Amino acid sequence: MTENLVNRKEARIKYLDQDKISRDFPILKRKVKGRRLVYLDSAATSQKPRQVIQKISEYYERYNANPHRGIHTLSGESTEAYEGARTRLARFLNAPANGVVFTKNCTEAINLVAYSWARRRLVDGDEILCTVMDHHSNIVPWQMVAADTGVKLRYVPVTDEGDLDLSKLDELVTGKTRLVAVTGASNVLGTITQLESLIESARAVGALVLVDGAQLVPHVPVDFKAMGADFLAIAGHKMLGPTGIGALVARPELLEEMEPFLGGGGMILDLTLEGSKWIEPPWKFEAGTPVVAEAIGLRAAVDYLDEIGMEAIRQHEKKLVNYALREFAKIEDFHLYGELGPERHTATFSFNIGDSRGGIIHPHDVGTYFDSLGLAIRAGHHCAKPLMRRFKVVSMSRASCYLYNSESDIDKLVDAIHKARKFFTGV
Amino acid sequence: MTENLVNRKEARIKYLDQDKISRDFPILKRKVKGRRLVYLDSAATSQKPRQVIQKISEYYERYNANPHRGIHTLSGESTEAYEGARTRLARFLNAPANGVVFTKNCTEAINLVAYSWARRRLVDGDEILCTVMDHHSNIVPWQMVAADTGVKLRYVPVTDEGDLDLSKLDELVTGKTRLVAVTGASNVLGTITQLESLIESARAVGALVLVDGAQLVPHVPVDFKAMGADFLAIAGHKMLGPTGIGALVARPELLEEMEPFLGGGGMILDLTLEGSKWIEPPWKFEAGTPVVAEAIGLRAAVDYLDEIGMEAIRQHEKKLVNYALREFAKIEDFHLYGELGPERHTATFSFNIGDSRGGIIHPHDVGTYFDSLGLAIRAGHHCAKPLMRRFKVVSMSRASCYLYNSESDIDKLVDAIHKARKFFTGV
Amino acid sequence: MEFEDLYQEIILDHYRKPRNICEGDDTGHICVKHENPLCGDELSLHMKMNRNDTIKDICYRARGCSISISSASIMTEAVKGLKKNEAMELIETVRRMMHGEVVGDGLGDIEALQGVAKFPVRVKCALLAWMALKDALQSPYRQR
Amino acid sequence: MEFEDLYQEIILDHYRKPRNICEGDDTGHICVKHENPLCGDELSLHMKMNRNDTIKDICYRARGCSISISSASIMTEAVKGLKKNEAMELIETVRRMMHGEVVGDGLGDIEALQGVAKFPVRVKCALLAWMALKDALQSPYRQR
Ligand SMILES: Cc1ncc(COP(=O)(O)O)c(C=O)c1O
Ligand SMILES: Cc1ncc(COP(=O)(O)O)c(C=O)c1O
Repeated sequence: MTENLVNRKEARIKYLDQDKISRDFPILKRKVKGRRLVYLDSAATSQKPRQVIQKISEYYERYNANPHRGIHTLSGESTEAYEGARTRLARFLNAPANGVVFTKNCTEAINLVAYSWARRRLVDGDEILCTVMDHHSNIVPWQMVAADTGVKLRYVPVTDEGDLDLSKLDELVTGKTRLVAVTGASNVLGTITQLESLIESARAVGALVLVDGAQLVPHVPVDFKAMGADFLAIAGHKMLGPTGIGALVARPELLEEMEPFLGGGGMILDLTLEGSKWIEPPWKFEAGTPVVAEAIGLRAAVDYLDEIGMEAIRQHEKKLVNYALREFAKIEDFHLYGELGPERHTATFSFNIGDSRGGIIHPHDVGTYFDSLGLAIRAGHHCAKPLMRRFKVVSMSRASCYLYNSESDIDKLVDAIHKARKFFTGV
Repeated sequence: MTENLVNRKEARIKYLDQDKISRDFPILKRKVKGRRLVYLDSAATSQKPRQVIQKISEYYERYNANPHRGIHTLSGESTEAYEGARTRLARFLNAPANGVVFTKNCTEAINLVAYSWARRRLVDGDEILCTVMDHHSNIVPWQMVAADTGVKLRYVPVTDEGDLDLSKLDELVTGKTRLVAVTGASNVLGTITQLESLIESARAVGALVLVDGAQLVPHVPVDFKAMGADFLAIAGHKMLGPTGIGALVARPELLEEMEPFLGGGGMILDLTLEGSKWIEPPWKFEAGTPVVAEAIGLRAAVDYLDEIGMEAIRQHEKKLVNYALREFAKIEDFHLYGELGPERHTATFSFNIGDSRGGIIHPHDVGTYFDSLGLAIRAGHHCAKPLMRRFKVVSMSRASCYLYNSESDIDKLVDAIHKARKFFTGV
Repeated sequence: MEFEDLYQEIILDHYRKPRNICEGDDTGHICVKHENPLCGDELSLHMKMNRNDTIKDICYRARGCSISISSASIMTEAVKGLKKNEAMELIETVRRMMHGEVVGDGLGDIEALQGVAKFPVRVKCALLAWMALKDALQSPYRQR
Repeated sequence: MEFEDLYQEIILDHYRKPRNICEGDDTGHICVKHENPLCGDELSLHMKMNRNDTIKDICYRARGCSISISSASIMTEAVKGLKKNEAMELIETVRRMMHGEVVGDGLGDIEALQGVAKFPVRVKCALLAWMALKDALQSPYRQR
């Protein structure tokens, strides 16, 4: 109750200017099936403010050029903008700029570690610890490493409440553990994981830690140095940036020791017919023409997020979580997965709607029906099959919010849930 | 002479509408150092017509969404646009759509083959044949494979004229050869390579062929099926498309047999804690959120190229080559590398300017000086160090043209060459 | 993509009151199980054939969306009593209908599946039961 | 980035008529070679020290751009006769100048290098000779 009072107070000071924000996102004016779009699929990819879209056009219209070592004006400008984006992202995350490698998405960032570090360092008998809550992108790369090297994968289980079950962490993190690969926030449950405990355990046995930040960094203020992880993978397109951009953030010493991943132009110090010497990181890991417009777009996204303030965004999402949990609780025969409350929850909600015969309305039906009302949600396994099995379902419906969503969007969601049940079950 | 007459005639029929084209590229209105930009760095990356820039903005403003299996309207539209881009590119290259894998650049496409095919199939004793003319992006991946597997690399030498020296091809392509990795056109010399002979030799010994099409596909009509290669790697950003896009084009049967490269969401048929099953290619190779806006931009680029016609573009470039070679021949103490004439030459020219003391004016000086005149050229080793060594230089100046360049740009180039010499040598 | 084309009243009716759900255990001689791991649809089909190659009995158990369930319900109703070759023809007609190649006229409830063709992601759901039937008909145990 | 700031008359003069190019073969006691594989600049520096730690003779051979060559020419002229610690200080001043941290006033021809600071890609060229000198001064053979 006190907490609620405090929240209310902060509301007046910190809460977002929703009108201004929705004006910034051109797509939110879009009509779908004759209704104003209600976009509840930001966990898949976020929408982009015009500030981001404009910077991309501006790049192509004014100074597009390959940044690598060009000495003409355009190339100088594009190099500056590209490297400026790196520095800016590093500042946003309080990470060293030479620890930021741009990739095409979060998945590539994780695979980079799997190929350049894990495959080169780990041997039969070593262990990697994943979690049952993780996205396929933070499981498959390790399964592939395991298949190639004999490394064993173990998984942190998930509790009924949708939390990582750390009760047996001592048995899971042992002298054999070389890497803990864990998501910072679940793309399904919205759960914000117990990174502190996990990183501490890993440290105690000398294991490295990779945090999948795809769902964390867009929603929660993150300080890479304070966090103490070795690697942080992020998805630029989920934090208002364009498609085609992600990043691996790493301790520079680690990058220094790692072999390159993709080989090619731009990462060569010297090359003879016999072999090559690499330039220093992060460029060692950016072979080929870089994702220039994408990095510039991401920089504009970071500027936008920072102007609003990650704390304010977090506050806003807590408010949405509070409101949604309260409203969901009123719905009968409704299964929400993950119930840790606003402090441990991003504004991402996965659920199933009972069909009043003991079954559920298939999420694909829910998704299509919601679409007819203008609501964009996602339905399926959300690239988290182990988590689906954990909750004994094949799929879930997911509504995921971001800074441009408001309580009235939650109202529309709740209304749609009722309507969907009526439509499909007839009652 | 007859050739020239014919060219003249064709000029009236086929040559490009240069005025319209330059109006289509907003950046060409840009002033650099007070002068209208003359962009001669298209081999590094091409400029983009407004048709491409607009399609990208439109995507973000109207239907941005993660395409993977979404069932809401936006996701449906973005899936359609993304897959439509694949089909369109396939049609442009006369390749099967399920043989087109989108990547972030050409380098990633080549590395995909190095990781998913070469590393899994080749063993100590096998050989890969590269060429001395190739870009680092088509050498380093194979050097890395060689270092890991014991495979031996061999290189086709280059003649003084800048051609691949196929005189000893019998000795280079043997029963041990498993892959021939060769560029379709040199990013330095402009040489269009003898793909037909190379592919024939490779076929004869059962070796696969990877063509690096980064400099071929933007300039020469390419028919993947007729060409007979197994893999074709391309760089979308060098053919009017945005940054952050390339593609691997492959025979689908080959993709079918290959292990995936990047592991993660979007390429999973089923996943348990023990392992995974992959979906079919090309999606098996596109883990994570795809490069959606980039593919859509590339599609607009392909539409643009096709509307003008690749034959007409080729014709235009031949005209530029003819003109440039004639003008270059008049310059004293001027070293042009690669002299095969318009039929075997894209409009890319690498050269050094003598300093009248037996040395050369360093390309970095040339580049900076040209920039002061508004000319954007590239200077350095052009990610082709073996080729630099072959010509006993450390670096070259390179002017590379595309459909938006005209004979008057060549005039400006020639003028700048004279001025640069005067400026640096004082004579 | 018109929502109403997809969820026609007939579809919803079959979904809410599915016909020919298997009861008991050993429900047929031919048994085929199909699944679509992408969306979690799962269907097992049980079928008995007459000596003269007609479908005597057919029932199914399914987990899935309204489209896959109603399609199974509609399918089982439509094919009971058909000869093998008639059923195979019908399967092909439905398949082509789903891909927008033909219009299914005079097919009774099957016509209601027509709207699915406009929703490419849902075509697999609609075809699940029909592909299972195809498998069952081609099964070597068919004559038992 | 102003072109004229980079290519000042003094720079061009040193480039066109470089001073202190080594002649003959064994040209010094201390010999250091530096290169920048990215742009192909290459410089070997030959130096003799007096017993009292002053630079007695210095010359170089170089392949490179106008900036690296003129910088080498300017450097050798400037440091001949300097004590080791004076030379080290000067190197540091030039390094900071190149990074825009100080303005080099009263440094004679060295001032002309100032403009390079605005061309980040060329800073390495300008510093090549100075970094080679630093190495040479710190070389263990210095007292011979
Ligand atoms: C011949 C050649 N191959 C490969 C590449 C690499 O392409 P990308 O920069 O798209 O990776 C380039 C361009 O830089 C090239 O010119
Ligand atoms: C938790 C999590 N990890 C990883 C990913 C993969 O990110 P990307 O699609 O950028 O590769 C996603 C998003 O799809 C995600 O939600």
